[in-house]
Amino acid sequence: MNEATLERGLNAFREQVDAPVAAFFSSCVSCGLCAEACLFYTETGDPKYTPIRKLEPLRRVWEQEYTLIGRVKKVLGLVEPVTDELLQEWQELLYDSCTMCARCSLVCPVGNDIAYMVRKAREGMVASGNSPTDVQAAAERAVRIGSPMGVRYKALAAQIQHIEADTGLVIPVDQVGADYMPLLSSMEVINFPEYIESLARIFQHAGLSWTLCSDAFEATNTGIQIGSSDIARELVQRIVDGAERLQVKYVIAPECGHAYTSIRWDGPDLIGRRFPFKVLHILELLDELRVSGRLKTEKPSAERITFHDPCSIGRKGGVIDSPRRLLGLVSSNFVEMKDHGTWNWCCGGGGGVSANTDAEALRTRVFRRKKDQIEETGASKLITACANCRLVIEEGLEAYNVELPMEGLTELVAHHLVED
Amino acid sequence: MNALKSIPVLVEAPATRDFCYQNTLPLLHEISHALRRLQQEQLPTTIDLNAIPFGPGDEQRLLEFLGRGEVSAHLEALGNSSVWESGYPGIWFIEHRNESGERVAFQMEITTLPAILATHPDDIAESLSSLQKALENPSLGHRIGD
Amino acid sequence: MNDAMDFLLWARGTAFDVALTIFIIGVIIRLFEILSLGRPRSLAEPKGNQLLPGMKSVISRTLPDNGTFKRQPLTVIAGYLFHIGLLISLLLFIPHIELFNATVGFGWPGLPNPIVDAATVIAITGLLAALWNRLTNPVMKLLSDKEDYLVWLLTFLPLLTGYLAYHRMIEPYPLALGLHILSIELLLILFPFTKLMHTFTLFLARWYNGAMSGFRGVQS
Amino acid sequence: MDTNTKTLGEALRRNGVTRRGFLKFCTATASMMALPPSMVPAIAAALEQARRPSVIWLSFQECTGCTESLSRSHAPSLENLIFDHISLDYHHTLQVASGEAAEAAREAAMHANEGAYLVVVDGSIPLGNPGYSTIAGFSNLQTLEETVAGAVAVIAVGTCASFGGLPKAYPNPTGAVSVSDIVTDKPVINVPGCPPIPMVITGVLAHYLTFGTLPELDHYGRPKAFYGTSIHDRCYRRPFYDKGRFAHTFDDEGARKGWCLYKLGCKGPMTYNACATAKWNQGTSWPVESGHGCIGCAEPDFWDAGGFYNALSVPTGEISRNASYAIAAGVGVGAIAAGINQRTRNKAVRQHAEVTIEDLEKR
Repeated sequence: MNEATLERGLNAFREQVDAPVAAFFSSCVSCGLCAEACLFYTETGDPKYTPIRKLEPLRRVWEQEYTLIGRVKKVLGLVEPVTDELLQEWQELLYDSCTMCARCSLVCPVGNDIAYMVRKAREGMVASGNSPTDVQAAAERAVRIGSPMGVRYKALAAQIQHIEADTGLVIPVDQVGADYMPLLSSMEVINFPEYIESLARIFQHAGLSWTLCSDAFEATNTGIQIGSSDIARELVQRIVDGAERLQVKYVIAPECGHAYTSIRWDGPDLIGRRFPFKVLHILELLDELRVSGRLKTEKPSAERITFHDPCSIGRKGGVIDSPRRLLGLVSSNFVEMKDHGTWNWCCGGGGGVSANTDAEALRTRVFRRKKDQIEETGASKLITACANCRLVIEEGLEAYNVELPMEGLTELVAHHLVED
Repeated sequence: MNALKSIPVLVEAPATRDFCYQNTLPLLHEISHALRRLQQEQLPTTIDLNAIPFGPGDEQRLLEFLGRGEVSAHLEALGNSSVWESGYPGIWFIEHRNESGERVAFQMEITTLPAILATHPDDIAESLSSLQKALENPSLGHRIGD
Repeated sequence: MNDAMDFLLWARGTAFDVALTIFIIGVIIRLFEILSLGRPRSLAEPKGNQLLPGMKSVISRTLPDNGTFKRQPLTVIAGYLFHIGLLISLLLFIPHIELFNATVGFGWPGLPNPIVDAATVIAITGLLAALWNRLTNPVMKLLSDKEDYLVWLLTFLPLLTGYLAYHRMIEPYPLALGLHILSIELLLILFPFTKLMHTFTLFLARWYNGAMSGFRGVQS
Repeated sequence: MDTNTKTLGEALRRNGVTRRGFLKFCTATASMMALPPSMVPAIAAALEQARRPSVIWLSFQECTGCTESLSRSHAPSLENLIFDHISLDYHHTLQVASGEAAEAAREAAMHANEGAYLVVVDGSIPLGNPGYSTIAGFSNLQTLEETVAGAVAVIAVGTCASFGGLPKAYPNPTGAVSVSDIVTDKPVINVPGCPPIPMVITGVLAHYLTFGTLPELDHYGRPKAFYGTSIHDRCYRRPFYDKGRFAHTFDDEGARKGWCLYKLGCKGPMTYNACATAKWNQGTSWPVESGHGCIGCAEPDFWDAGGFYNALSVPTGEISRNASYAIAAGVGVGAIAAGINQRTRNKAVRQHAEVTIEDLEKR
């Protein structure tokens, strides 16, 4: 059996350095502007949270292993090595205080994609045994049980039964040859079953053939969050196997940020081949249905609502216009937050932070920015498209004693459907 | 070799009165400041024109610009010298030449009367005594210093 | 008696040759080091093009976003003052253009000296402001290591000596000019091995960032 | 010897010079010394009391161009008045005496004016082999050291005497050095130029004659009155430089219009001399006005300063050739560096041990 060691960590760092990483580190002039884009700095004022600084271990490996001058300096003893102590100290910076929201990647004047490098740095942290124990446990549950929250298919089946009984909708499972295979996040199974109901309602309304997959319903990927491609690959493989078994044309990512990243962008690279199916986010699918006229909705409501862009879907996933067009379909009083779309501020719980109890106090502290942003809009309801954002925001608002109902965009659309 | 011939060995003064690139314009401004000083504080100014980096034609343009006024004086001492007031009263030119006609100094004085024209008090005293001697003995002639 | 002239001749001759050679070899090594590491092609289905957004980012990152500007106006303004002043005085001063002409075989029109002089003052002011910022801004203070200060000095010296030489504030002039040239040679020699490399690599960095975003259909 | 005790004022009056004539003389002297007109009264007062000094002129490794320059002012002039008033006791180009008589005149002057005479030197002094240049059987070094011993000051006229000049140019076969390399215990005034402007030579003598002191000198021992400003700063073409208007060849439009000659190698910006105002040939013109850039002849090592026609900012080496070698070398070494990097990473990829949930936690 393997063991997490410093040497394995260093080797992982070495593996992760590619041309963009080398170009990024070569270009940084320590201007510190990335700090101004980072929730964890702006809300605490502590310079240790400056994004580029979180990459010091990776930077050292790059400098010492991949530059001539670094190698010379290393021989002369002029550089500081990457040690166990350094990695232990940096665990907080790379996990507790970074949601990989990539806002810093957007402001860097020299163009450094810092979030890209944080994701890579986490590979080395995992391999050297410096990842948060809570996230480790979630990964263990994901691999052993099938879901980071320990949800088995039995639980989902029970929810399906409930919904079918309550609403008379049909939720197909394991139907070979269906067109669409939606994925869920365990949070939706446990906390927000209305999402499943909404899915059923929309698919029925649009007259599409769809199916859930009993051994590949979980969309979340703890491997991506903790930063291990090996674990991420195993989890993606399950979905690909399930989709191929059911021969679906489309796999639909749920309202979950990193799930979209893992299946849409990282998936093919993780398993080393292209998918025989297409991957769409549920909002992309809904927008396509809207365009093709298959969504018939009632008159837009006048309730003042605002929308929180999940980082992985918006800034990092390019799903920015679809939700707005859908919001226009159902609301005549939609207000944007001051910084929205590409420039949205993270809820503070992405990138595994919400699963990490070490980060809880800090996460609540930095949530203030999101809270202020929401309050500024004066909206009476907050819409989002990520179950994780939704949970984090609900907890955050509660901590700040703000009462504000929330809803997923898919549910909102489902509620506005009219049957003729 | 045609190209070589076309190189002007001496850059000819442009025919225009364009002061823009040369040192004449700033000099004229300096002169006008000096004139104001003379008017308001009775302070004369002397400018050594040899120390001004004139380009080709600059001096000519300056002289043409200022013109000649109503006073000219001729001086014979260690060669000829000319003193004249420009067209702008109070601006004087003093040009000293040596015995062989080479210019040894060229100055501009912004003053009521150039110092060199005024008679020195010692010369007046000597003049008086010489005149008296001459009156006593008219055959002695009239020149000082002889 | 002739030390200053000997020094200038050395700076313009041997020292310049050595510095330029180290600079060129060093920069090429650095670029090879970076590019040799490659970037795996993604197997995911692209949502957008890479080339155009990449190019766009190369240009658009020159402008700060509104939020950053409001939060750190000094960093942004000092950066602009310095970079614009430097580019003008480096690339549009006639003696410099003549040097490029002799090195690369072509030149371009320059600017009148008073403008270049003003640009130099702006660049120097920008650099001093940047240093003050680096010493007082808590984020920059924490981020900065010896190299950051070295790079600052290496950039500051040519501007300062150039200014002093142009205004004859060091005597004799050959010493002033020699010091100016020597300070540039120092800069050239250390350029490939310090953050000064960002002059070249930022184009790579911006392109990668823009291209990776463009691939996912996001504007960067 | 009578003239030695007479002041200039007395001498002038004896020659029938009037007060206006004297004032004119003082004005011309101020102009020649590049002093402001406000100095004229002080000059007049000083000249009244000035006494005639003895001057010994030594010529070493030189081309006689400096003497030629000085004697260009051949017509009776104010310069002549000054030379009338100094006692040029030894100058082997100009003096009538020759051979032993000439050397005797030098020794007599040195003896009679011990501690008070001026030594003017043109030419450099060879140290490589004393035989390269001798006068009356003595090496230049011997003559110089012996003559300077009793002098009050030395005026090094011309670039050879001031800085070594052409003889010292690479590879300096005679081991030529400047006067100030040898004379370190006496004031040395350098009047460089190849040749120096005649007015500058006489201006320095006039200063010593007038005030009995040495003029204020710059870093290179040159009188600041003449060498205080660069050719560039006093050049009438300077506005073209500032506006970026240049001649690119000697026969283009810019050359015809009299634009700046910087790009044709003008050394004006680094050359300190009075050419732009004193001009040459009785104020007729000067090199830049005639269409040729300054070659920097009043500066040390001007022969070796990178070519007369190369712009000042251009390095002296063969940059393009060196750059192409450097590029070739860079590609070579860069390829090796790239290979090392790829090997390092490939090795890391090969050594990758799969991360499983069993080994997430460090044990």
